[in-house]
Amino acid sequence: QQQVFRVSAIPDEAPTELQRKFKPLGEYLSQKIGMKVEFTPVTDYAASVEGLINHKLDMVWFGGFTFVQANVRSGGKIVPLVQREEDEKFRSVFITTDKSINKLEDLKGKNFSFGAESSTSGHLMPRSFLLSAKINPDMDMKRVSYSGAHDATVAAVAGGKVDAGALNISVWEKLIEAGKVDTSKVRVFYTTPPYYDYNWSVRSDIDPAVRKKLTDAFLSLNADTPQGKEILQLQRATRFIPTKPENYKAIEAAARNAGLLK
Amino acid sequence: MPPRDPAWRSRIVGCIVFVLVLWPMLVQAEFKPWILFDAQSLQATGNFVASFFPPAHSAEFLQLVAVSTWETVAMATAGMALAMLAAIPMTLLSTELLSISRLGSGRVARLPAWLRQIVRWFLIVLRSIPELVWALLLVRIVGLGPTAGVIAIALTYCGMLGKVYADILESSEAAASNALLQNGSGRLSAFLYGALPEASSELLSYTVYRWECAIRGSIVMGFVGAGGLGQRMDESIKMMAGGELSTMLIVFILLVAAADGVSALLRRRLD
Amino acid sequence: MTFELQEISTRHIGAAKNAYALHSLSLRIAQGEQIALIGPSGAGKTSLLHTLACALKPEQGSLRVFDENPWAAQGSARHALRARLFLAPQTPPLPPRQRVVNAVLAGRLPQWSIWQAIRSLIRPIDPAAAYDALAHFNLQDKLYARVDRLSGGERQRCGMARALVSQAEAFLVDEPLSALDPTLSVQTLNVLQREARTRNATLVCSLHQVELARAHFPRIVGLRDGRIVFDAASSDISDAMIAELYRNRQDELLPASPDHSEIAVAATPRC
Amino acid sequence: MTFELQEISTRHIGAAKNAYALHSLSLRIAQGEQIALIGPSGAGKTSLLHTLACALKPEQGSLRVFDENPWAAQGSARHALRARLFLAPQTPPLPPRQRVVNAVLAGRLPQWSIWQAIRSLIRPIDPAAAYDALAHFNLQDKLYARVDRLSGGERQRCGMARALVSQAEAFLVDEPLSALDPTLSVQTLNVLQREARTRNATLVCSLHQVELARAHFPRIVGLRDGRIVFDAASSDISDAMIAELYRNRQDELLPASPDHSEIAVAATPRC
Amino acid sequence: MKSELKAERILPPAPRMHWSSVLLLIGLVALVVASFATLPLKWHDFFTATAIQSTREFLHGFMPPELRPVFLHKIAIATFETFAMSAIGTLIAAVLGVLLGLPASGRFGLTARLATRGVLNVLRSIPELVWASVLLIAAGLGPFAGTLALALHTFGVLGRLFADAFENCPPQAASTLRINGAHPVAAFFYATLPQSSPQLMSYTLYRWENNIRAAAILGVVGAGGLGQMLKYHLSLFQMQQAASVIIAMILMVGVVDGLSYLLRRMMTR
Ligand SMILES: Nc1ncnc2c1ncn2[C@@H]1O[C@H](COP(=O)(O)OP(=O)(O)OP(=O)(O)O)[C@@H](O)[C@H]1O
Ligand SMILES: Nc1ncnc2c1ncn2[C@@H]1O[C@H](COP(=O)(O)OP(=O)(O)OP(=O)(O)O)[C@@H](O)[C@H]1O
Ligand SMILES: [Mg+2]
Ligand SMILES: [Mg+2]
Repeated sequence: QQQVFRVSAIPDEAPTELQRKFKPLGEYLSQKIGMKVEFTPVTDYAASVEGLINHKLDMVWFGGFTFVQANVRSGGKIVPLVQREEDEKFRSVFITTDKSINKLEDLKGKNFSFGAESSTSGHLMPRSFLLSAKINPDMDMKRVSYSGAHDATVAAVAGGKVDAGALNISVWEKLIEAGKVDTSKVRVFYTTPPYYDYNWSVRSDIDPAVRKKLTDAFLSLNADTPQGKEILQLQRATRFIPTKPENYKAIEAAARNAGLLK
Repeated sequence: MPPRDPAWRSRIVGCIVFVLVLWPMLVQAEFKPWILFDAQSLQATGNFVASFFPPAHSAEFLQLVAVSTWETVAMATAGMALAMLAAIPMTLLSTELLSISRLGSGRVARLPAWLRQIVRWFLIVLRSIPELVWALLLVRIVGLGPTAGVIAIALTYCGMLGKVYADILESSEAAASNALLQNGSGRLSAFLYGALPEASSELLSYTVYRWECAIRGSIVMGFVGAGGLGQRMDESIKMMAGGELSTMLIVFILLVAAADGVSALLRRRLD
Repeated sequence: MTFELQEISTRHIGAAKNAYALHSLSLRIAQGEQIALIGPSGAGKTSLLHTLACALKPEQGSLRVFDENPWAAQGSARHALRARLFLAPQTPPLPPRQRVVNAVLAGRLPQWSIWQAIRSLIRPIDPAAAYDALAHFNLQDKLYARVDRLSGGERQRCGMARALVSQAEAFLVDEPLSALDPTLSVQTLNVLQREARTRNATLVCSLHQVELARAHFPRIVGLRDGRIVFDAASSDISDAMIAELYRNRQDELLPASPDHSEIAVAATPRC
Repeated sequence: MTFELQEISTRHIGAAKNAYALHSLSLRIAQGEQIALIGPSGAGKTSLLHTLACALKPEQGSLRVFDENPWAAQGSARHALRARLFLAPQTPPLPPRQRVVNAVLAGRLPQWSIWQAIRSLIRPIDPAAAYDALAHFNLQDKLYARVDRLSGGERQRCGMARALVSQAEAFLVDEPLSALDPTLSVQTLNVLQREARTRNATLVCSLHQVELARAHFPRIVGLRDGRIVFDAASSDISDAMIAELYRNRQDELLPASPDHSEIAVAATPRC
Repeated sequence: MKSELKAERILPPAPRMHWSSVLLLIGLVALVVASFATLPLKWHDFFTATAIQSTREFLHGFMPPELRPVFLHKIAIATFETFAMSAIGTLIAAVLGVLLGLPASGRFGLTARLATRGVLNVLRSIPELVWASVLLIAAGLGPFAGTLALALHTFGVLGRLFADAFENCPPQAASTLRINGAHPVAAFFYATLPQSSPQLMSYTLYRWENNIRAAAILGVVGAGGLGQMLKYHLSLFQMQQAASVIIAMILMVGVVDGLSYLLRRMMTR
């Protein structure tokens, strides 16, 4: 019987930040499942996917797209456990400093930045909505770059290195709250329709008792206890709700459609 | 009268070819140095660089940096030790300087030439497979953490050390090792008694430099969650946290200066 | 027969297509013979010694060393043959920073296993042998000195000491006296000749000191422009033959300038 | 006075505390004088020439070169002084792969500006001068050959050609004849002496060929163990003085073995 | 006679190693031991059957490489971009490196040596990525920023390697020229440079190889090329496309390696 429960997360934010966010949650989970919980931050999405599939990690905080990738790559052996209430209706925002950009069509011939290649809210969904607006980023834009993280996309747009960028709405809101972006200069010109995003996933061959304990632990978090409040606040969640693989079918379709999944 | 310089024409032709090859590359790389000096970009750069000051120095952060620094140094040292262990035999296999069949005719016999070629390509593959690929493979095998980091360094650096060691030996003065080989000593002995004393200081400089590279180039460690300064640095860049960045740069500069000092010290010991 | 050369032509690797250093040269040297090789600068003495040492592959002709054809043999057999020869190059090829004791004991390398070679680097295996060999040349005080801190003559004697330490059956020595004073020259020649005699080893020695060659060696081979001019017992060699051997090339052509011919006339060997 | 040495003691940098290469040595050399420096191996000939060339700083005593004290002068003044001297080292330290023309023209470097120096690397500035200098030594065919493809004597002559090309007022030549055959030795000495005479340059030449020294140089300095044994006109030098100068050190001590003493007895200079 | 000689022979004592050398060696060994000891390394995972199985699976994913003409065309463009960026960056760095390597090897005195070494240390202490993010602001998005980032970091690296190569070069040839009054720079061009040029060349070509790989990291600055393609396809687990990119990179490095081999052969033979 293993003694350590290994957890990681996709690096859509700075890994230190992720580690800080995870600390109280890790202590809470450890208490609930009776195992030592260890968090390893990585700087590459693919590494977290490979780790979970190959039994080197036990639970990972995936984005919608990375979950689909893991699920496909493992032959359906990855199951999503829970997600935040917000993740049911997640959105991305397109931001710019350029006065002449007001709708997606204006992006033709511009420099554009996505987040990381494997990000749902930073790449897959924005790309998917661009494609439905008849813009193929690879052909119609002057230059497409991948900043690697949502914060970095904002920095790139604010610094004028790119004309526009797309990112996760929750990071955008966090940055505004923290006053880290100058809203008079950087503005949102398009917000996508909602889609399913982040979840906590495990392998399906995990001990069912542990899986049950984990789900219960997440679901029983609430903002009334001080511990629950702290955790939920850090996770930027109102509460956790159960989720199922079917929720991500739409993302899978979008990925296949955009050619990001074979 | 002195005859005409036989090398002159080939030099002129060489220059012309060089310019002709360079031109399209300059175009492709959008080489326009003057854009560096327009006022707006200068100011923007100034702002970013200004954000480096003051360096972050909260106790918590400094502690984090200290821990990461040791992690990095330890991983780099361990990785380098393994890399050297593997690289030295490959160097000995792949240097033509130590070839016995070359003596006399200047041409290496077929079989050793093939072996040498295989080793060279093996080293090329080792060092040109990108870190990310090693990371993905190692995560599968050993999972996230320092083991993967150490192995990743060992593998890529083995490829680099093997090649550069061979190059250094190959371009050093060959008289000493040649004389030994010509008198019938084995390749290893000729290496120890002829080539090594000839090239030792150069080999040493390069090894220390590589060690310092291992400390700095820790991208791969970030990929495999091995931590260390490189990963911290990566994070700070993404966050545009100039202060943190400058603290870590200072640590790098100090480490690099220390490595330089050690290199000079060791070379002086050789003398 | 230690060496048997028939119509040997040798060309250096970097040299032009038809720039042969030796032209169809034939020579037979019996075991235990002592031969001096004389001839003007650029005559091919070094090239001949290298050919004998299997360090330069002849382009044409047949070479037999110890009654074997080294270039028809397997590489390893050829190398085993080399261990029975000892070539002392013109400029002693000693790596800087090496200590004299190691430089001398390197003569033993063909006999040592690799472990012995490594051990001897850490702690010389047989310093007494090196000491004795150096003592023959009055150099015993420099046993632990560094090679690059020796004077020119000391370095040359260090190279000779290596020859003594080796267990070769034929010594091929290239201008062993060039940096030595007259007394040491005689002493060095004596030591070499006695050593060769005790071992019944062959000694081929290129020299510029014609008088020494005539006094010490029973047989003398005169080389010029890659061809043998004479090969005779030293008693049969007349001063005219020597003068002819060293005759300035300028004499053959039209004098390039009055200066030159004047020098050429003055240039009779006086030593 | 070109050189004025008073009680000079010189020690090499790496040498032991009290291992002086020159012991309180005094010597005066007038402009235009031609002096041969003889003495056994390790006597300090090279050290003395290096001291004269301001390449080795004396530990004690006073040195004056061209009536200036180089070691009291500013670094740049000393360097200007060096440009008036030309030191040709014992083994010509020519970088391999350099072409003869560049190696020879390097004698002009003190006179050239840096740009001329670089330009000449691309296309030799004055190949005619190099050609003429080489022609004095019968080496003109090798003008564009690579230095490492020369024979030992050719390389030495290349070093001498550099001396001719330089514009020095004093030549300090260290064993210029060691790799040359008798004819070339005489020719080389003649060329050097004539050149020195035409320029009224001082010539100090260390030699092992005592007879040549006595025949060609009006003044001879005998050196032994870092001390001047004699400094006299060559007509005043007797064979006994020479024998004493080169007397084997073994004779002074108890003979280490019967062998050695036997050699020492046989070791009378014959050349 | 032989035994008599042996009896009288008094060997000089072998010189001892200086205590500081011993200390230095002990320190180095201690560092290596401490590194292995403090890291939680798990070696046993390597020697399990699953490790082999897993590796085989992983490699199998790369087969067969994507070879559609459209994709190959994309790779060709990316290859040229990487090639151009790395070549120009390395060329600039090599030229500057020789210029600064001169004072850094102590040819203009100790002060100049320390000062230039300091500058080179700082230049190379700063990784390409940090240079890229600074230059991104100055030079804007595009391969130019990447090229400059490579050039600046490589400048530091080559400057230091060159300086060390000059220092390690046998000094006699250069010192002879300087003794004869040549300017240090002239002596450098006529003695040190021809001696160390094969070494310089192989360092330069080797850094070029390195920069071909380093250009991979610079995808962030829009300096795309093969690196960005590789990251893209690996992130999306499109292993067959990634395989083609990797092969292109290996071939490129192989070509540079071969070039360095040929050039050195030309120079040393
Ligand atoms: N770089 C050095 N470091 C230490 N000692 C040295 C160095 N060079 C020479 N010596 C020592 O100084 C003494 C004089 O050496 P020097 O080279 O002047 O002799 P030399 O007369 O030129 O001899 P040779 O005829 O053999 O060239 C010798 O005992 C030698 O071992
Ligand atoms: N590595 C080489 N590459 C090309 N040519 C060479 C090489 N070495 C020597 N030669 C040429 O071959 C000829 C014979 O050279 P070798 O060294 O045998 O002469 P040598 O008799 O030893 O002369 P020395 O008395 O000057 O040492 C010379 O013309 C020389 O220029
Ligand atoms: Mg020779
Ligand atoms: Mg000397």
